[in-house]
Amino acid sequence: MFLTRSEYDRGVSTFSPEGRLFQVEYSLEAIKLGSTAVGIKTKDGVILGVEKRANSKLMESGSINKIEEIEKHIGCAFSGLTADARMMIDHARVEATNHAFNYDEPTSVETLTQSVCDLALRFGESGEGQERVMSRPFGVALLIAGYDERLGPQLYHTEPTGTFYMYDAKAIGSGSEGAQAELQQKYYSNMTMAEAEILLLKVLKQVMEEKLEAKNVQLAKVTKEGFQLYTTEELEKLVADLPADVDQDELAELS
Amino acid sequence: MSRFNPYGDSSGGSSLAIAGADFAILAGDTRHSTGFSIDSRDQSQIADLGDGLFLTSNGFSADAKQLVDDLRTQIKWYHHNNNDHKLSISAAARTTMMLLYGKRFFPYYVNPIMIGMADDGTGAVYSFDPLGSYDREPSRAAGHASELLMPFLDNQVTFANQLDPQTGEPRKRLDLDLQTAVDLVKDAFTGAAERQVQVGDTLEIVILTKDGVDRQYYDLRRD
Amino acid sequence: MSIVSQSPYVDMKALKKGEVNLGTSIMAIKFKDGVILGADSRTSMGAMVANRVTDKLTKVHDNIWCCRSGSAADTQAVSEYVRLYLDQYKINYGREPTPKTAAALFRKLCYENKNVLTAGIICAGFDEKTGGEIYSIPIGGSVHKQDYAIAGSGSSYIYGLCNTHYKQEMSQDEAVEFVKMSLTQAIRWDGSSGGCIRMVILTKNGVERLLFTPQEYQLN
Amino acid sequence: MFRNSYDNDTVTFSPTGRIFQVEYALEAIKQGSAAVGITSDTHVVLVALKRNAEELGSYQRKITRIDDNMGLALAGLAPDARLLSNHLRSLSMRQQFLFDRPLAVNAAVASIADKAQSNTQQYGRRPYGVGLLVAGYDEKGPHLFEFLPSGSMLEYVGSAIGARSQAARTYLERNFDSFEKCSLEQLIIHGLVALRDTLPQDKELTFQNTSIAVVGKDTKFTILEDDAVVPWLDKLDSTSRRPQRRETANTNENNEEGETTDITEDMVDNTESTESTNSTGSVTNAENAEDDNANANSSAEGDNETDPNDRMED
Amino acid sequence: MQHTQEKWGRPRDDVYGPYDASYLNSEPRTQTLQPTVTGTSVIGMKFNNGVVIAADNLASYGSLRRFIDQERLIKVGSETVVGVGGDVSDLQTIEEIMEGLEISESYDEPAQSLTAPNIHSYLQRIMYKRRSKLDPLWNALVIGGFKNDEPYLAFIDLLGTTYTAPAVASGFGSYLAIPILRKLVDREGDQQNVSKEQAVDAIKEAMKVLFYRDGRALDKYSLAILSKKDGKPDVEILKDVRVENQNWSMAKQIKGFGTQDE
Amino acid sequence: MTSIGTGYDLSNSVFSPDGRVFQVEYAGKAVENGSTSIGIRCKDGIVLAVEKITVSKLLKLGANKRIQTVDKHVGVVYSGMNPDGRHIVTRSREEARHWRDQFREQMPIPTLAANVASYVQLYTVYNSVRPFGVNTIIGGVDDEGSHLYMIDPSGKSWGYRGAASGRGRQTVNNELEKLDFDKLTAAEAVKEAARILYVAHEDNKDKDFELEISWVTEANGRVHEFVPESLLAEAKIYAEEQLDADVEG
Repeated sequence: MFLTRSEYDRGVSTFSPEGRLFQVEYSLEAIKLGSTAVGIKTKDGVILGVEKRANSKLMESGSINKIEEIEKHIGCAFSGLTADARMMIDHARVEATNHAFNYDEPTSVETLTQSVCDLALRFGESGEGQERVMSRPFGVALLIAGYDERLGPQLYHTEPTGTFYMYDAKAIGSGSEGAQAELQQKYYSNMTMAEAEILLLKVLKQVMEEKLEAKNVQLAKVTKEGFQLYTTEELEKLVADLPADVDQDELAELS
Repeated sequence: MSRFNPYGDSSGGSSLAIAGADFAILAGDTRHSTGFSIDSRDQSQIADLGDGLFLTSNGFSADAKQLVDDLRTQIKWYHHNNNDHKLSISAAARTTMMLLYGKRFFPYYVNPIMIGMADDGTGAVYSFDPLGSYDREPSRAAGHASELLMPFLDNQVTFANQLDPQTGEPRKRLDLDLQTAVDLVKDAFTGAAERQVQVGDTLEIVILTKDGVDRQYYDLRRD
Repeated sequence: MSIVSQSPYVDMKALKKGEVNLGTSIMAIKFKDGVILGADSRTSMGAMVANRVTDKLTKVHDNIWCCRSGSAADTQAVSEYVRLYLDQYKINYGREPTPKTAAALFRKLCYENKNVLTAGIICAGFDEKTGGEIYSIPIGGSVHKQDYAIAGSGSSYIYGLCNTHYKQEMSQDEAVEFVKMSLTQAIRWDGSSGGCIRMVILTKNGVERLLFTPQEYQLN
Repeated sequence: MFRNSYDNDTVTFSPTGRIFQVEYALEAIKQGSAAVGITSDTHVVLVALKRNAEELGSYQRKITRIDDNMGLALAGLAPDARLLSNHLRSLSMRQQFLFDRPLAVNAAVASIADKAQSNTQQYGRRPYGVGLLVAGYDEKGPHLFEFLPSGSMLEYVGSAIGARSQAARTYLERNFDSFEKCSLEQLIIHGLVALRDTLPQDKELTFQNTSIAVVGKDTKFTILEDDAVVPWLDKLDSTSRRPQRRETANTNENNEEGETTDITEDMVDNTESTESTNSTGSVTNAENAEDDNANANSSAEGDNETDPNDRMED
Repeated sequence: MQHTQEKWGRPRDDVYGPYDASYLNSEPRTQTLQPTVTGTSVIGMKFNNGVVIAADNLASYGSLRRFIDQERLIKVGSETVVGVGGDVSDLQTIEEIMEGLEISESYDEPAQSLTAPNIHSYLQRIMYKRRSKLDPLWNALVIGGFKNDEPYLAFIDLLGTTYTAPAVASGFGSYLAIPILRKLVDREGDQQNVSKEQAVDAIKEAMKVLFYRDGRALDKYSLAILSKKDGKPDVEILKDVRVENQNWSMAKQIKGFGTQDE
Repeated sequence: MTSIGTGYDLSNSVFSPDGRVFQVEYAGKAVENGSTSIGIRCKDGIVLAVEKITVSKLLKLGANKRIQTVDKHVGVVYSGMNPDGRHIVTRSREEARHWRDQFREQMPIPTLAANVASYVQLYTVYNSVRPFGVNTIIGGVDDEGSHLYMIDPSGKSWGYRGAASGRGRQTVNNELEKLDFDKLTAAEAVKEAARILYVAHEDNKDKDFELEISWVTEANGRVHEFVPESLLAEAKIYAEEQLDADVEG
């Protein structure tokens, strides 16, 4: 028999005596099984990076996609149940294009993030007047990076609970604990994009089991010019130029 | 059995808008009439939508009211969903178009004109047809006296098809100064009230500049 | 024109034209002990008399009756529905419906279906509390509570007559005489009214029917 | 195996007539950070404590505007609150649209309370996991309602929900007599003091974690966050301090050490009733009444088991 | 058991196809497509301390004066009167809607006040909604009451068109009564100089002219006088008011149609 | 209760072997601890009253009304789970409104009570819902006179001269039985209701409470409304005097 926390964890909408919804909390665990994704915000833009884990040598690593464009100025990285992420990204794309259609302006990043989160608790028959969209919570977390006129570059983290936070730098997925500690230590607010690229790769490198290579990471940035995935060439160059062991002093020197 | 006609001829008189380099003007008379009956002499037709946006919609006045109220609701939702950010005039114009086109097969029988200050600080006038086709224009008139007002604006604001007597070249549109524009509006309505029975009583002018909103009132013919 | 057109469906418009109409004189009055409903007995199809001994006085509940004018089919259907609803009312709620209840139901049916119905109804009933009530529900579906009501094509000719001669608190004999006199004049001047005069008297003693053939009422 | 439990759904009464799932949902409120509301005879103030997940992350919003005359603070599941807020927003617009008047506060709360009730009576539904303090102003004056997932709605002069809110309630109960005649400024300070009482010892109110909202006579519902909160925290600081707290407070990035002291001393002395001055507890009166100590105790030590109030919560 | 008898013994669906009832529903269900029993004009004007509204008691059936005791002024809440012209069956529907409104307003404790602008707004939404369903309530409405202690007077027609003015009238009244009323109150603000007595006299005069010239009018009417006494609304509805002081003296001078002198 | 814990009490639509529907009985428990409410049908109308325990002194005085209006002529008070009570009031209002739409008249109160009772009963026969945790007292005056009904969680509805529900029902019933309903006027009934609630409150003396009283009488035009402030104040004084007299006696 499986170990369960209590008898309150089977129904998706059953409260435990402490007032918790275990099914939602378990979905947070699903994310911790996912590959690591990191986002860093600078004053010029946001960088997203993910580790690509190929489970088999026969898999084409180029087909693994864990960063997606939502619209011109918004992209996102995700960790957890990848298939769930598709549903959320589809929803986000629809919301983003709808906003552009309805208001003749790009959607703000926060508005878009909120609309993604509105999907989150639409499982079970949770309440009157709510259409049930699915039967269990999403098992995926997103890092949404975007740029808009109002607030400039922004980075958001969404959880299956339907809450979201704005971040300067955030790591999710299996290596998130170590990565976040590293970010906390190394992040500073006036970082340049180049510095952020190095920090991000370094953080990934630390938490990845495999050796960091251009083919097992994916990077993207969102700047005033919009969302852009790094090409293989760019990645190769970045990885090659990555100092073997960058410590804090060196990082500071680079700036 | 005659079919019920859902449209009526109750309407405000006329309205007119002029966009300047750093201002926008929207003007309308306060006469509300049905056919040849004057219903009210004091019915303002300029709606303050908030966010520095003003709208008139000549045509069937019950539809006009509904359009304004729908817009207000839309703007509130926009604020709720966008962290209370101000709705820009271009976004408001698109919203208006959506509302109008959304009733493509049972249209609001109105010709709306909206003014506001554009993001780049210039005055903006957007005009719409009943189905939602819209454009940003230097000036526009609508309502009972639009046929009287529009040629006047073409002549005085846009200098349409005029040649410069000196050079023989087409006359360039000059950026009007605010006072000239206000004077033009007053002259335009004085003329309209002279020839169009549905126009008269009081002229209401809303002037938008970067400093805010100014409302002015002038008497028109009341017969 | 045939009433069945080419289309597989019944042509409602053609049917409506051939409709049997109660070009009619009907009335109801309040008197001291209750109410009296009265009607002529002619049913027409255009100029032709389709039925010369019609009964236009219809029971919808024990002590609530109505007079029907307009389309025979429409008014029969409407009064049958009201009868059904009043039966249900009594069974479901364990109480006797009042004439007001009946009028409300007539009103609801006539109002909500006004563009397909041609029905002018007078609803009258006896009620211990009020001593009897009369409601007129003309085409369109408004309700008008009255001391006496007249309706149908023949009624136009007797507005003045009734207005002049109606008194409140008449005895039964006076009241019967009033109804008979009024309907006689309506039948006299309206080509769409004719035949016998029927009456129903509703009092605390129950229902009493009267019938006057032309020989019995005609005074010339 | 047969499990003898009455607490798995909302359609089963326990033998004592209780519905456990609903009671558990009430617990969800306590998982959220605290929010406090207070009314005077002209205004309502909401103050709330925002949480962030980590240092590099932002703080979660706690206060939502419904319309110009109404807003709410939440504790518990934020998505549920969002659903209810959007319902209230459309209700408010509908009232404006149909009747050309603002929505009455009690009607608004009754509407969401009825929604909540229906979630407690049908199988497959989950009670809302959120408590709300709804603040509004209408024709009948200012109102503060507490909404609970059970469908309960009660109007208060002062109330607090969320984690360790008992401490705030204790403060409110001590001082509620004076609220009615308070100026808006005093009302906000009272709110902040009550909110501060819910904090564990190592925490302090900062401009980042504190939200303030006001609504009332001639005052549209307004939310103050971040920089706009700073002056209020300054005032709070000069009005009353938590003695034990000086050192820790200083480590905070918040610059409470401003030009604080004079302004509000005046305010307190002149306008507040003596009673409330006592209990808002000025540190400068070192030999102050027992009231003060009791107050400080109930609040300051909340993060461990020593706080009796916390366990007494309904 | 199939309780619906219509379903019994029908041609088999598998042979003849399902019954097509579309011809029954080919047009939207509507109520008043043309009015039958109707009321004529409603008129109203403001004075310095309130509003006067009048409507006669006639419900016409074409040119027939079918019912001569039809009340057409409805008091709604404690300080508003709605006057209704047009179809009487729809008038009764509006009456019911207003009663329903009063009841639902009493649900809340304490109840919000229900003022003329609130009722005006609500009725306008109803009228516009019905016209948009191509199923109008065939009426013209005059709403009188107060807004923040100031007199309030508004008009709505069957299309949802609405306006406020110091003098309003529907139907024949807009031609015959408005000129009389505008002598006192032409534009907003003029009511400041008009007393209650002047207003009542003007309305009575207008009702007289309407009786002279409107073939669907009656010489018996209801008159609502709404005023504020010490800040409290006072609503007085006078019933069975008669048209008085009619002038027919010129009839004596008229002989023949022009050439005749005896 | 022999069958408690054997599983027959976990579902709404299940009889226990000894023929009981436990879920309905449990719902009754929610009522027993509810605030005490009273209904009195007297000579010329009905009076409803409720004892509102002040659970917190932060509650706004005079707000949080517990007696509600259903239609002009009908009021309702309930004991037990208040949100459930509001649900029943909403349903009652729908019934009354529907009746008006249908018959253009006020709903007769016996019919209203019967229909609401049927609705309550429906919530005892499906396992997808639970019974209502309230006792509802419906009172009003219609064309046939004054009426007072009480509906329990099972959907049972009987007419009463005096009805009591909630925590203090035993005491209240004892006191009600002493009244002569045929002679009692509504104004007197208001005072008696206050007195009885004061008596019932004696068992619960440590807590403060607020008194709420409403009526429908022939004299006030058959409108359900709260009694005038002055009468309420008078009733409270009367109640206190009587209580003191009892103590002394």
